[in-house]
Amino acid sequence: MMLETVREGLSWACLLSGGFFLVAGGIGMLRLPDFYTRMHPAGVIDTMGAGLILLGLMIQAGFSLVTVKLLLIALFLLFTSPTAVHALAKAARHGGLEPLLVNTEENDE
Amino acid sequence: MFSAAIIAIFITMALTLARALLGPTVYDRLLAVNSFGTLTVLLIAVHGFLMGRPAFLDIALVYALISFIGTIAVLKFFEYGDLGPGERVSFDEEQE
Amino acid sequence: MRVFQRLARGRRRAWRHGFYLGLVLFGLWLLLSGSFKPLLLGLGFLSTLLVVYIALRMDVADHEGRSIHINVFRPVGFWVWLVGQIVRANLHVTYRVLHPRLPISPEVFHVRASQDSELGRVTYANSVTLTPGTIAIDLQGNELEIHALDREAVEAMVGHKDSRAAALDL
Amino acid sequence: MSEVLINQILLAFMLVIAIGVLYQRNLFAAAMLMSIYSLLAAALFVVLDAVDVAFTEAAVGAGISIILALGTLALTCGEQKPRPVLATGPLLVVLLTGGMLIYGTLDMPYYGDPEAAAHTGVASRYLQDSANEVGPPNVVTSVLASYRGYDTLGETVVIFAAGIGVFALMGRGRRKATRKVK
Repeated sequence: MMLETVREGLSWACLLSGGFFLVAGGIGMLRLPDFYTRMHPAGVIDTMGAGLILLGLMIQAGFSLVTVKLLLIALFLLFTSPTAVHALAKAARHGGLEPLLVNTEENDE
Repeated sequence: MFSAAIIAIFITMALTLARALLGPTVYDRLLAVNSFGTLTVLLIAVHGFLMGRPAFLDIALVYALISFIGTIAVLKFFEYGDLGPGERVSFDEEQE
Repeated sequence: MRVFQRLARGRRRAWRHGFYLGLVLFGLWLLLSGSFKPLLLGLGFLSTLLVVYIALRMDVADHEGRSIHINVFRPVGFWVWLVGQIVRANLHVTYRVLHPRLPISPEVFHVRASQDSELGRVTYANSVTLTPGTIAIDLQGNELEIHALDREAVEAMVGHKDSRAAALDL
Repeated sequence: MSEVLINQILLAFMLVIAIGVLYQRNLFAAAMLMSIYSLLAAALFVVLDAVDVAFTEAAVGAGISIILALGTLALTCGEQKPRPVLATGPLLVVLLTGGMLIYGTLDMPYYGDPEAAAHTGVASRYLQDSANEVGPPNVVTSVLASYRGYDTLGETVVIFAAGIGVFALMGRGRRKATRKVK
Protein backbone atom coordinates (compact mmCIF):
# COMPACT_ATOMS: atom_id res chain seq x y z
CA MET A 1 0.00 0.00 0.00
CA MET A 2 2.71 2.37 1.11
CA LEU A 3 4.93 1.26 -1.73
CA GLU A 4 2.12 1.81 -4.19
CA THR A 5 1.68 5.42 -3.07
CA VAL A 6 5.39 6.11 -3.36
CA ARG A 7 5.43 4.62 -6.84
CA GLU A 8 2.45 6.67 -7.96
CA GLY A 9 4.01 9.82 -6.57
CA LEU A 10 7.35 9.18 -8.23
CA SER A 11 5.72 8.50 -11.55
CA TRP A 12 3.61 11.65 -11.22
CA ALA A 13 6.66 13.72 -10.45
CA CYS A 14 8.58 12.30 -13.40
CA LEU A 15 5.76 12.83 -15.89
CA LEU A 16 5.01 16.37 -14.71
CA SER A 17 8.62 17.53 -14.62
CA GLY A 18 9.21 15.83 -17.97
CA GLY A 19 6.31 17.82 -19.38
CA PHE A 20 7.78 20.98 -17.89
CA PHE A 21 11.14 20.38 -19.58
CA LEU A 22 9.41 19.62 -22.87
CA VAL A 23 7.55 22.92 -22.81
CA ALA A 24 10.70 24.77 -21.73
CA GLY A 25 12.56 23.26 -24.67
CA GLY A 26 9.75 24.26 -27.03
CA ILE A 27 9.79 27.81 -25.72
CA GLY A 28 13.55 27.88 -26.15
CA MET A 29 13.30 26.74 -29.73
CA LEU A 30 11.00 29.66 -30.39
CA ARG A 31 12.82 32.30 -28.34
CA LEU A 32 16.49 31.83 -29.10
CA PRO A 33 17.99 33.99 -31.82
CA ASP A 34 19.71 31.66 -34.30
CA PHE A 35 19.90 28.09 -35.47
CA TYR A 36 22.94 27.03 -33.43
CA THR A 37 21.52 28.32 -30.18
CA ARG A 38 18.18 26.68 -30.92
CA MET A 39 19.88 23.30 -31.00
CA HIS A 40 20.45 23.47 -27.25
CA PRO A 41 16.78 23.53 -26.19
CA ALA A 42 16.14 20.81 -28.78
CA GLY A 43 18.65 18.81 -26.75
CA VAL A 44 16.60 19.54 -23.63
CA ILE A 45 13.55 18.03 -25.34
CA ASP A 46 15.48 14.96 -26.44
CA THR A 47 17.30 14.22 -23.19
CA MET A 48 15.53 15.55 -20.12
CA GLY A 49 11.96 15.82 -21.40
CA ALA A 50 11.83 12.49 -23.18
CA GLY A 51 13.94 10.78 -20.52
CA LEU A 52 11.77 11.88 -17.59
CA ILE A 53 8.51 11.02 -19.35
CA LEU A 54 9.78 7.58 -20.32
CA LEU A 55 11.08 7.09 -16.78
CA GLY A 56 7.64 8.01 -15.42
CA LEU A 57 6.03 5.46 -17.73
CA MET A 58 8.59 2.83 -16.68
CA ILE A 59 7.77 3.36 -13.01
CA GLN A 60 4.13 3.08 -13.94
CA ALA A 61 4.63 -0.18 -15.84
CA GLY A 62 6.61 -1.89 -13.10
CA PHE A 63 8.87 -4.79 -13.88
CA SER A 64 7.63 -6.18 -17.20
CA LEU A 65 8.19 -6.45 -20.92
CA VAL A 66 6.71 -2.99 -21.32
CA THR A 67 9.51 -1.53 -19.23
CA VAL A 68 12.08 -3.25 -21.41
CA LYS A 69 10.50 -1.70 -24.50
CA LEU A 70 10.44 1.72 -22.88
CA LEU A 71 14.09 1.26 -21.98
CA LEU A 72 14.85 0.38 -25.60
CA ILE A 73 13.06 3.52 -26.80
CA ALA A 74 15.01 5.64 -24.32
CA LEU A 75 18.28 4.04 -25.45
CA PHE A 76 17.48 4.60 -29.11
CA LEU A 77 16.68 8.23 -28.42
CA LEU A 78 19.84 8.72 -26.38
CA PHE A 79 22.03 7.17 -29.07
CA THR A 80 20.40 8.71 -32.12
CA SER A 81 19.80 12.20 -30.74
CA PRO A 82 23.44 13.33 -30.51
CA THR A 83 24.21 11.76 -33.89
CA ALA A 84 21.37 13.57 -35.60
CA VAL A 85 22.10 16.86 -33.84
CA HIS A 86 25.80 16.66 -34.60
CA ALA A 87 25.12 15.83 -38.26
CA LEU A 88 22.71 18.76 -38.39
CA ALA A 89 25.27 21.17 -36.91
CA LYS A 90 27.98 19.93 -39.23
CA ALA A 91 25.75 20.18 -42.29
CA ALA A 92 24.73 23.71 -41.33
CA ARG A 93 28.38 24.69 -40.82
CA HIS A 94 29.44 23.27 -44.16
CA GLY A 95 26.38 24.80 -45.78
CA GLY A 96 27.84 28.16 -44.83
CA LEU A 97 25.53 29.13 -41.98
CA GLU A 98 27.57 31.26 -39.58
CA PRO A 99 26.79 30.98 -35.87
CA LEU A 100 25.66 34.11 -34.15
CA LEU A 101 28.33 34.90 -31.59
CA VAL A 102 27.94 37.34 -28.75
CA ASN A 103 30.89 38.85 -26.99
CA THR A 104 30.86 38.03 -23.32
CA GLU A 105 31.78 41.60 -22.38
CA GLU A 106 28.87 43.04 -24.32
CA ASN A 107 26.35 40.72 -22.87
CA ASP A 108 27.31 40.79 -19.23
CA GLU A 109 27.28 44.57 -18.88
CA MET B 1 -1.63 12.50 -14.87
CA PHE B 2 -1.14 11.03 -18.33
CA SER B 3 -3.41 13.80 -19.58
CA ALA B 4 -1.06 16.39 -18.13
CA ALA B 5 1.84 14.81 -19.98
CA ILE B 6 -0.18 14.72 -23.19
CA ILE B 7 -1.10 18.38 -22.82
CA ALA B 8 2.57 19.24 -22.32
CA ILE B 9 3.47 17.24 -25.43
CA PHE B 10 0.80 19.03 -27.43
CA ILE B 11 2.00 22.46 -26.31
CA THR B 12 5.56 21.57 -27.26
CA MET B 13 4.33 20.22 -30.59
CA ALA B 14 2.66 23.55 -31.28
CA LEU B 15 5.87 25.42 -30.41
CA THR B 16 8.10 23.26 -32.63
CA LEU B 17 5.48 23.50 -35.36
CA ALA B 18 5.74 27.27 -35.19
CA ARG B 19 9.51 26.94 -35.57
CA ALA B 20 9.06 24.65 -38.58
CA LEU B 21 6.69 27.11 -40.22
CA LEU B 22 8.79 30.18 -39.42
CA GLY B 23 12.06 28.76 -40.65
CA PRO B 24 14.05 30.81 -41.56
CA THR B 25 16.70 28.32 -42.75
CA VAL B 26 16.27 24.73 -43.88
CA TYR B 27 18.24 23.61 -40.84
CA ASP B 28 15.79 25.22 -38.45
CA ARG B 29 13.00 23.27 -40.08
CA LEU B 30 15.01 20.07 -39.93
CA LEU B 31 15.68 20.63 -36.25
CA ALA B 32 11.96 21.12 -35.72
CA VAL B 33 11.20 17.91 -37.64
CA ASN B 34 13.71 16.05 -35.51
CA SER B 35 12.17 17.28 -32.26
CA PHE B 36 8.73 16.57 -33.64
CA GLY B 37 9.76 12.96 -34.21
CA THR B 38 10.77 12.64 -30.57
CA LEU B 39 7.50 14.23 -29.50
CA THR B 40 5.46 11.83 -31.65
CA VAL B 41 7.23 8.87 -30.08
CA LEU B 42 6.41 10.26 -26.64
CA LEU B 43 2.80 10.98 -27.62
CA ILE B 44 2.24 7.43 -28.85
CA ALA B 45 3.86 5.94 -25.76
CA VAL B 46 1.89 8.07 -23.29
CA HIS B 47 -1.34 7.60 -25.23
CA GLY B 48 -0.87 3.83 -25.01
CA PHE B 49 -0.74 4.16 -21.23
CA LEU B 50 -3.68 6.55 -21.15
CA MET B 51 -5.82 3.99 -22.98
CA GLY B 52 -4.42 1.16 -20.92
CA ARG B 53 -2.87 -0.53 -23.92
CA PRO B 54 0.92 -0.39 -23.70
CA ALA B 55 1.12 -2.61 -26.81
CA PHE B 56 1.23 0.62 -28.77
CA LEU B 57 4.84 0.90 -27.68
CA ASP B 58 5.94 -1.18 -30.66
CA ILE B 59 4.96 1.65 -32.97
CA ALA B 60 6.77 4.15 -30.82
CA LEU B 61 9.83 1.91 -31.13
CA VAL B 62 9.55 1.77 -34.92
CA TYR B 63 9.16 5.52 -34.95
CA ALA B 64 12.19 6.20 -32.82
CA LEU B 65 14.25 4.36 -35.43
CA ILE B 66 12.61 5.63 -38.60
CA SER B 67 12.56 9.31 -37.80
CA PHE B 68 16.29 9.08 -37.19
CA ILE B 69 16.90 7.42 -40.54
CA GLY B 70 14.80 10.09 -42.22
CA THR B 71 16.80 12.89 -40.59
CA ILE B 72 20.12 11.33 -41.57
CA ALA B 73 18.97 10.80 -45.16
CA VAL B 74 17.86 14.40 -45.44
CA LEU B 75 21.14 15.62 -43.98
CA LYS B 76 23.11 13.49 -46.37
CA PHE B 77 21.14 15.13 -49.11
CA PHE B 78 22.04 18.59 -47.86
CA GLU B 79 25.70 17.68 -47.43
CA TYR B 80 26.17 16.13 -50.83
CA GLY B 81 23.29 17.52 -52.87
CA ASP B 82 22.40 13.96 -53.71
CA LEU B 83 21.41 10.76 -51.99
CA GLY B 84 24.15 8.68 -53.55
CA PRO B 85 27.81 8.68 -52.57
CA GLY B 86 29.69 11.42 -54.37
CA GLU B 87 31.58 14.65 -54.22
CA ARG B 88 30.34 17.36 -51.96
CA VAL B 89 28.68 20.20 -53.80
CA SER B 90 27.89 23.58 -52.37
CA PHE B 91 24.29 24.00 -51.49
CA ASP B 92 22.98 27.51 -51.60
CA GLU B 93 21.08 28.74 -48.61
CA GLU B 94 17.38 29.05 -48.70
CA GLN B 95 16.69 32.58 -49.80
CA GLU B 96 13.79 34.25 -48.10
CA MET C 1 49.28 -19.76 -49.64
CA ARG C 2 49.43 -16.74 -47.37
CA VAL C 3 46.50 -15.20 -49.15
CA PHE C 4 44.41 -18.28 -48.59
CA GLN C 5 45.23 -18.30 -44.93
CA ARG C 6 44.28 -14.69 -44.58
CA LEU C 7 41.11 -15.33 -46.51
CA ALA C 8 40.23 -18.21 -44.26
CA ARG C 9 40.87 -16.10 -41.21
CA GLY C 10 38.73 -13.29 -42.61
CA ARG C 11 36.02 -15.83 -43.24
CA ARG C 12 36.19 -17.10 -39.73
CA ARG C 13 35.90 -13.60 -38.40
CA ALA C 14 32.93 -12.96 -40.64
CA TRP C 15 31.28 -16.09 -39.34
CA ARG C 16 31.88 -15.04 -35.77
CA HIS C 17 30.45 -11.62 -36.43
CA GLY C 18 27.48 -13.23 -38.11
CA PHE C 19 26.96 -15.44 -35.10
CA TYR C 20 27.01 -12.52 -32.65
CA LEU C 21 24.75 -10.48 -34.91
CA GLY C 22 22.28 -13.36 -35.09
CA LEU C 23 22.37 -13.77 -31.32
CA VAL C 24 21.62 -10.09 -30.75
CA LEU C 25 18.88 -10.05 -33.38
CA PHE C 26 17.19 -13.16 -32.06
CA GLY C 27 17.35 -11.76 -28.53
CA LEU C 28 15.69 -8.62 -29.78
CA TRP C 29 12.99 -10.66 -31.51
CA LEU C 30 12.25 -12.55 -28.29
CA LEU C 31 12.16 -9.32 -26.35
CA LEU C 32 9.79 -7.56 -28.70
CA SER C 33 7.44 -10.42 -29.49
CA GLY C 34 7.20 -11.70 -25.93
CA SER C 35 5.68 -14.88 -27.29
CA PHE C 36 7.21 -18.32 -26.99
CA LYS C 37 5.08 -20.48 -29.24
CA PRO C 38 7.18 -22.88 -31.33
CA LEU C 39 5.79 -21.54 -34.61
CA LEU C 40 6.66 -17.93 -33.80
CA LEU C 41 10.06 -18.94 -32.43
CA GLY C 42 10.77 -20.82 -35.66
CA LEU C 43 9.70 -17.87 -37.79
CA GLY C 44 11.87 -15.56 -35.72
CA PHE C 45 14.81 -17.90 -36.11
CA LEU C 46 14.31 -18.07 -39.87
CA SER C 47 14.08 -14.32 -40.29
CA THR C 48 17.17 -13.88 -38.12
CA LEU C 49 19.03 -16.31 -40.36
CA LEU C 50 17.86 -14.44 -43.44
CA VAL C 51 18.98 -11.08 -42.09
CA VAL C 52 22.38 -12.44 -41.03
CA TYR C 53 22.83 -14.05 -44.44
CA ILE C 54 22.00 -10.82 -46.24
CA ALA C 55 24.25 -8.84 -43.90
CA LEU C 56 27.18 -11.20 -44.53
CA ARG C 57 26.56 -11.10 -48.26
CA MET C 58 26.37 -7.33 -48.29
CA ASP C 59 29.56 -7.28 -46.26
CA VAL C 60 28.08 -4.91 -43.71
CA ALA C 61 28.35 -7.29 -40.77
CA ASP C 62 30.49 -5.09 -38.63
CA HIS C 63 33.64 -4.01 -40.37
CA GLU C 64 34.17 -1.00 -38.22
CA GLY C 65 36.15 -2.87 -35.67
CA ARG C 66 34.90 -3.85 -32.32
CA SER C 67 31.44 -2.49 -31.85
CA ILE C 68 30.25 -5.89 -30.68
CA HIS C 69 33.18 -6.47 -28.39
CA ILE C 70 32.99 -3.21 -26.54
CA ASN C 71 32.37 -3.89 -22.94
CA VAL C 72 29.46 -1.62 -22.24
CA PHE C 73 29.54 -2.23 -18.53
CA ARG C 74 33.15 -1.38 -17.84
CA PRO C 75 32.73 2.39 -17.81
CA VAL C 76 29.68 2.33 -15.55
CA GLY C 77 31.14 5.22 -13.58
CA PHE C 78 31.28 7.27 -16.74
CA TRP C 79 27.64 6.60 -17.62
CA VAL C 80 26.43 7.51 -14.15
CA TRP C 81 28.53 10.65 -14.17
CA LEU C 82 27.27 11.54 -17.65
CA VAL C 83 23.64 11.25 -16.56
CA GLY C 84 24.35 13.58 -13.64
CA GLN C 85 26.05 16.01 -15.99
CA ILE C 86 23.10 15.89 -18.38
CA VAL C 87 20.66 16.73 -15.60
CA ARG C 88 22.84 19.64 -14.45
CA ALA C 89 23.23 20.97 -18.00
CA ASN C 90 19.49 20.68 -18.61
CA LEU C 91 18.72 22.78 -15.55
CA HIS C 92 21.30 25.31 -16.69
CA VAL C 93 19.88 25.61 -20.20
CA THR C 94 16.28 25.66 -18.99
CA TYR C 95 17.06 28.50 -16.60
CA ARG C 96 18.79 30.48 -19.35
CA VAL C 97 15.94 29.90 -21.78
CA LEU C 98 13.11 30.81 -19.44
CA HIS C 99 14.86 33.87 -17.99
CA PRO C 100 13.05 36.97 -19.28
CA ARG C 101 16.31 38.66 -20.33
CA LEU C 102 17.63 35.56 -22.10
CA PRO C 103 21.14 35.70 -20.58
CA ILE C 104 23.07 33.75 -23.18
CA SER C 105 26.38 34.40 -24.86
CA PRO C 106 26.92 31.77 -27.55
CA GLU C 107 30.54 31.02 -28.35
CA VAL C 108 32.55 28.56 -30.41
CA PHE C 109 35.39 26.80 -28.64
CA HIS C 110 38.21 24.67 -29.92
CA VAL C 111 39.11 21.89 -27.55
CA ARG C 112 41.69 19.17 -27.79
CA ALA C 113 40.30 15.72 -27.07
CA SER C 114 42.84 13.72 -25.11
CA GLN C 115 41.63 10.25 -26.05
CA ASP C 116 43.97 8.02 -27.97
CA SER C 117 41.47 5.82 -29.75
CA GLU C 118 39.05 7.04 -32.37
CA LEU C 119 36.19 5.38 -30.53
CA GLY C 120 37.07 7.21 -27.33
CA ARG C 121 37.10 10.54 -29.13
CA VAL C 122 33.76 9.85 -30.79
CA THR C 123 32.27 8.83 -27.45
CA TYR C 124 33.58 12.04 -25.97
CA ALA C 125 32.19 14.16 -28.82
CA ASN C 126 28.83 12.47 -28.56
CA SER C 127 28.69 13.02 -24.81
CA VAL C 128 29.44 16.69 -25.44
CA THR C 129 26.55 16.85 -27.88
CA LEU C 130 24.23 14.92 -25.61
CA THR C 131 24.62 17.43 -22.80
CA PRO C 132 22.45 20.41 -23.73
CA GLY C 133 24.30 23.69 -23.81
CA THR C 134 27.22 22.27 -25.73
CA ILE C 135 27.27 20.77 -29.20
CA ALA C 136 30.22 19.24 -31.01
CA ILE C 137 30.12 20.69 -34.49
CA ASP C 138 33.22 19.12 -35.90
CA LEU C 139 35.82 16.57 -34.95
CA GLN C 140 38.98 16.59 -37.01
CA GLY C 141 41.81 14.49 -35.74
CA ASN C 142 42.18 15.63 -32.17
CA GLU C 143 40.54 18.99 -32.55
CA LEU C 144 36.99 19.33 -31.33
CA GLU C 145 34.89 22.32 -32.32
CA ILE C 146 32.21 23.04 -29.75
CA HIS C 147 29.34 25.47 -29.93
CA ALA C 148 28.24 26.43 -26.45
CA LEU C 149 25.34 28.45 -25.13
CA ASP C 150 27.68 30.25 -22.76
CA ARG C 151 31.12 29.93 -21.26
CA GLU C 152 29.86 28.36 -18.06
CA ALA C 153 28.31 25.44 -19.92
CA VAL C 154 31.55 24.53 -21.60
CA GLU C 155 33.78 25.13 -18.57
CA ALA C 156 31.69 22.89 -16.37
CA MET C 157 32.29 19.89 -18.54
CA VAL C 158 35.41 20.18 -20.63
CA GLY C 159 37.98 19.59 -17.90
CA HIS C 160 36.28 16.74 -16.09
CA LYS C 161 34.48 15.12 -18.92
CA ASP C 162 37.64 14.95 -20.92
CA SER C 163 39.55 13.19 -18.19
CA ARG C 164 36.63 10.90 -17.52
CA ALA C 165 36.33 9.95 -21.16
CA ALA C 166 40.10 9.56 -21.32
CA ALA C 167 39.93 7.15 -18.43
CA LEU C 168 37.44 5.03 -20.25
CA ASP C 169 39.36 5.20 -23.52
CA LEU C 170 37.62 2.31 -25.20
CA MET D 1 -8.48 14.05 -21.65
CA SER D 2 -10.84 12.40 -24.01
CA GLU D 3 -9.88 10.67 -27.17
CA VAL D 4 -12.02 12.97 -29.28
CA LEU D 5 -10.16 16.02 -28.04
CA ILE D 6 -6.81 14.41 -28.90
CA ASN D 7 -8.14 13.68 -32.38
CA GLN D 8 -9.25 17.24 -32.83
CA ILE D 9 -5.95 18.70 -31.72
CA LEU D 10 -4.02 16.41 -34.05
CA LEU D 11 -6.32 17.29 -36.94
CA ALA D 12 -5.93 20.99 -36.18
CA PHE D 13 -2.14 20.63 -36.32
CA MET D 14 -2.44 18.81 -39.64
CA LEU D 15 -4.63 21.60 -41.02
CA VAL D 16 -2.09 24.23 -39.97
CA ILE D 17 0.71 22.30 -41.69
CA ALA D 18 -1.34 21.81 -44.84
CA ILE D 19 -1.94 25.55 -45.10
CA GLY D 20 1.74 26.18 -44.34
CA VAL D 21 2.74 23.85 -47.19
CA LEU D 22 0.42 25.71 -49.54
CA TYR D 23 2.09 29.01 -48.80
CA GLN D 24 5.60 27.61 -48.93
CA ARG D 25 7.55 28.42 -52.08
CA ASN D 26 10.68 26.53 -51.16
CA LEU D 27 10.11 22.88 -51.97
CA PHE D 28 12.65 21.57 -49.44
CA ALA D 29 10.79 23.34 -46.70
CA ALA D 30 7.53 21.91 -48.04
CA ALA D 31 9.06 18.41 -47.92
CA MET D 32 10.11 18.96 -44.28
CA LEU D 33 6.59 20.10 -43.40
CA MET D 34 5.11 17.09 -45.16
CA SER D 35 7.26 14.82 -43.02
CA ILE D 36 5.79 16.44 -39.90
CA TYR D 37 2.37 15.98 -41.47
CA SER D 38 2.91 12.27 -41.84
CA LEU D 39 4.24 12.00 -38.29
CA LEU D 40 0.97 13.52 -37.14
CA ALA D 41 -1.04 11.24 -39.42
CA ALA D 42 0.61 8.20 -37.88
CA ALA D 43 -0.11 9.50 -34.38
CA LEU D 44 -3.73 9.99 -35.44
CA PHE D 45 -3.94 6.42 -36.74
CA VAL D 46 -2.63 5.13 -33.43
CA VAL D 47 -5.24 7.15 -31.55
CA LEU D 48 -7.92 5.78 -33.89
CA ASP D 49 -6.71 2.27 -33.04
CA ALA D 50 -5.57 1.40 -36.55
CA VAL D 51 -2.20 0.09 -35.47
CA ASP D 52 -1.27 -1.61 -38.75
CA VAL D 53 -2.01 1.51 -40.78
CA ALA D 54 0.08 3.50 -38.33
CA PHE D 55 2.95 1.07 -38.87
CA THR D 56 2.70 1.56 -42.63
CA GLU D 57 2.46 5.32 -42.27
CA ALA D 58 5.51 5.30 -40.01
CA ALA D 59 7.60 3.30 -42.45
CA VAL D 60 6.36 4.80 -45.71
CA GLY D 61 5.22 8.30 -44.84
CA ALA D 62 7.97 9.46 -42.54
CA GLY D 63 10.76 7.24 -43.82
CA ILE D 64 10.62 6.47 -47.51
CA SER D 65 8.43 9.14 -49.06
CA ILE D 66 10.54 12.01 -47.75
CA ILE D 67 13.62 10.35 -49.24
CA LEU D 68 11.83 9.88 -52.56
CA ALA D 69 10.73 13.51 -52.53
CA LEU D 70 14.30 14.65 -51.91
CA GLY D 71 15.57 12.34 -54.65
CA THR D 72 13.12 13.98 -57.01
CA LEU D 73 14.19 17.44 -55.91
CA ALA D 74 17.81 16.50 -56.58
CA LEU D 75 16.85 15.79 -60.18
CA THR D 76 14.71 18.90 -60.61
CA CYS D 77 14.89 22.24 -58.85
CA GLY D 78 14.11 23.33 -55.33
CA GLU D 79 12.04 26.40 -55.93
CA GLN D 80 8.44 26.51 -57.02
CA LYS D 81 7.59 28.70 -60.00
CA PRO D 82 5.33 31.64 -59.20
CA ARG D 83 1.78 31.04 -60.29
CA PRO D 84 -1.30 33.19 -60.82
CA VAL D 85 -2.79 34.45 -57.60
CA LEU D 86 -6.27 33.06 -58.10
CA ALA D 87 -7.22 30.32 -60.55
CA THR D 88 -11.00 30.31 -60.69
CA GLY D 89 -11.53 27.11 -62.69
CA PRO D 90 -9.46 24.76 -60.50
CA LEU D 91 -10.84 26.38 -57.35
CA LEU D 92 -14.37 25.67 -58.55
CA VAL D 93 -13.53 22.03 -59.28
CA VAL D 94 -11.93 21.61 -55.86
CA LEU D 95 -14.84 23.23 -54.05
CA LEU D 96 -17.34 21.09 -55.96
CA THR D 97 -15.48 17.85 -55.26
CA GLY D 98 -15.02 18.76 -51.62
CA GLY D 99 -18.70 19.61 -51.28
CA MET D 100 -19.71 16.30 -52.82
CA LEU D 101 -17.40 14.39 -50.50
CA ILE D 102 -18.81 16.16 -47.45
CA TYR D 103 -22.33 15.45 -48.71
CA GLY D 104 -21.33 11.81 -49.06
CA THR D 105 -20.20 11.60 -45.43
CA LEU D 106 -23.71 12.52 -44.26
CA ASP D 107 -24.83 8.99 -45.14
CA MET D 108 -22.03 7.36 -43.22
CA PRO D 109 -22.70 5.72 -39.86
CA TYR D 110 -21.32 7.44 -36.78
CA TYR D 111 -17.93 6.47 -35.44
CA GLY D 112 -18.36 3.36 -33.30
CA ASP D 113 -22.03 2.87 -34.20
CA PRO D 114 -22.92 -0.80 -33.45
CA GLU D 115 -25.62 -0.79 -36.16
CA ALA D 116 -23.15 0.17 -38.90
CA ALA D 117 -23.08 -2.13 -41.91
CA ALA D 118 -19.46 -3.07 -41.25
CA HIS D 119 -20.32 -4.35 -37.78
CA THR D 120 -23.40 -6.43 -38.62
CA GLY D 121 -21.82 -8.75 -41.22
CA VAL D 122 -18.93 -11.14 -40.69
CA ALA D 123 -17.09 -8.81 -38.31
CA SER D 124 -18.48 -10.38 -35.15
CA ARG D 125 -17.44 -13.84 -36.32
CA TYR D 126 -13.92 -12.60 -37.01
CA LEU D 127 -13.75 -11.04 -33.59
CA GLN D 128 -14.99 -14.15 -31.81
CA ASP D 129 -13.43 -17.01 -33.74
CA SER D 130 -10.27 -15.69 -35.35
CA ALA D 131 -8.13 -16.64 -32.36
CA ASN D 132 -9.21 -20.29 -32.76
CA GLU D 133 -9.44 -20.40 -36.52
CA VAL D 134 -6.25 -18.59 -37.44
CA GLY D 135 -4.14 -17.92 -34.39
CA PRO D 136 -2.55 -14.47 -34.19
CA PRO D 137 -3.70 -12.36 -31.23
CA ASN D 138 -4.35 -9.36 -33.50
CA VAL D 139 -7.62 -9.72 -35.42
CA VAL D 140 -6.55 -7.35 -38.17
CA THR D 141 -3.55 -9.57 -38.88
CA SER D 142 -5.66 -12.68 -39.25
CA VAL D 143 -8.12 -10.88 -41.52
CA LEU D 144 -5.32 -9.57 -43.70
CA ALA D 145 -3.27 -12.72 -43.87
CA SER D 146 -5.92 -15.41 -43.83
CA TYR D 147 -9.56 -14.42 -44.40
CA ARG D 148 -8.63 -12.21 -47.32
CA GLY D 149 -5.21 -13.65 -48.02
CA TYR D 150 -5.47 -13.66 -51.82
CA ASP D 151 -6.46 -10.03 -51.82
CA THR D 152 -3.42 -9.19 -49.72
CA LEU D 153 -1.21 -11.25 -52.01
CA GLY D 154 -2.40 -9.27 -55.05
CA GLU D 155 -1.90 -6.02 -53.16
CA THR D 156 1.63 -6.97 -52.24
CA VAL D 157 2.46 -7.91 -55.81
CA VAL D 158 1.24 -4.52 -57.02
CA ILE D 159 3.24 -2.66 -54.39
CA PHE D 160 6.33 -4.74 -55.12
CA ALA D 161 6.03 -4.00 -58.84
CA ALA D 162 5.61 -0.30 -58.08
CA GLY D 163 8.69 -0.34 -55.87
CA ILE D 164 10.77 -2.02 -58.56
CA GLY D 165 9.48 0.52 -61.07
CA VAL D 166 10.53 3.42 -58.83
CA PHE D 167 14.00 1.94 -58.42
CA ALA D 168 14.30 1.37 -62.16
CA LEU D 169 13.36 4.99 -62.82
CA MET D 170 15.37 6.71 -60.10
CA GLY D 171 18.48 4.54 -60.34
CA ARG D 172 19.00 5.07 -64.03
CA GLY D 173 22.39 6.27 -65.16
CA ARG D 174 23.59 6.20 -61.58
CA ARG D 175 25.26 2.80 -61.80
CA LYS D 176 28.52 3.96 -63.26
CA ALA D 177 28.87 6.82 -60.86
CA THR D 178 28.80 4.64 -57.79
CA ARG D 179 31.91 3.95 -55.82
CA LYS D 180 33.78 0.80 -56.61
CA VAL D 181 32.91 -1.90 -54.13
CA LYS D 182 35.64 -4.30 -53.31
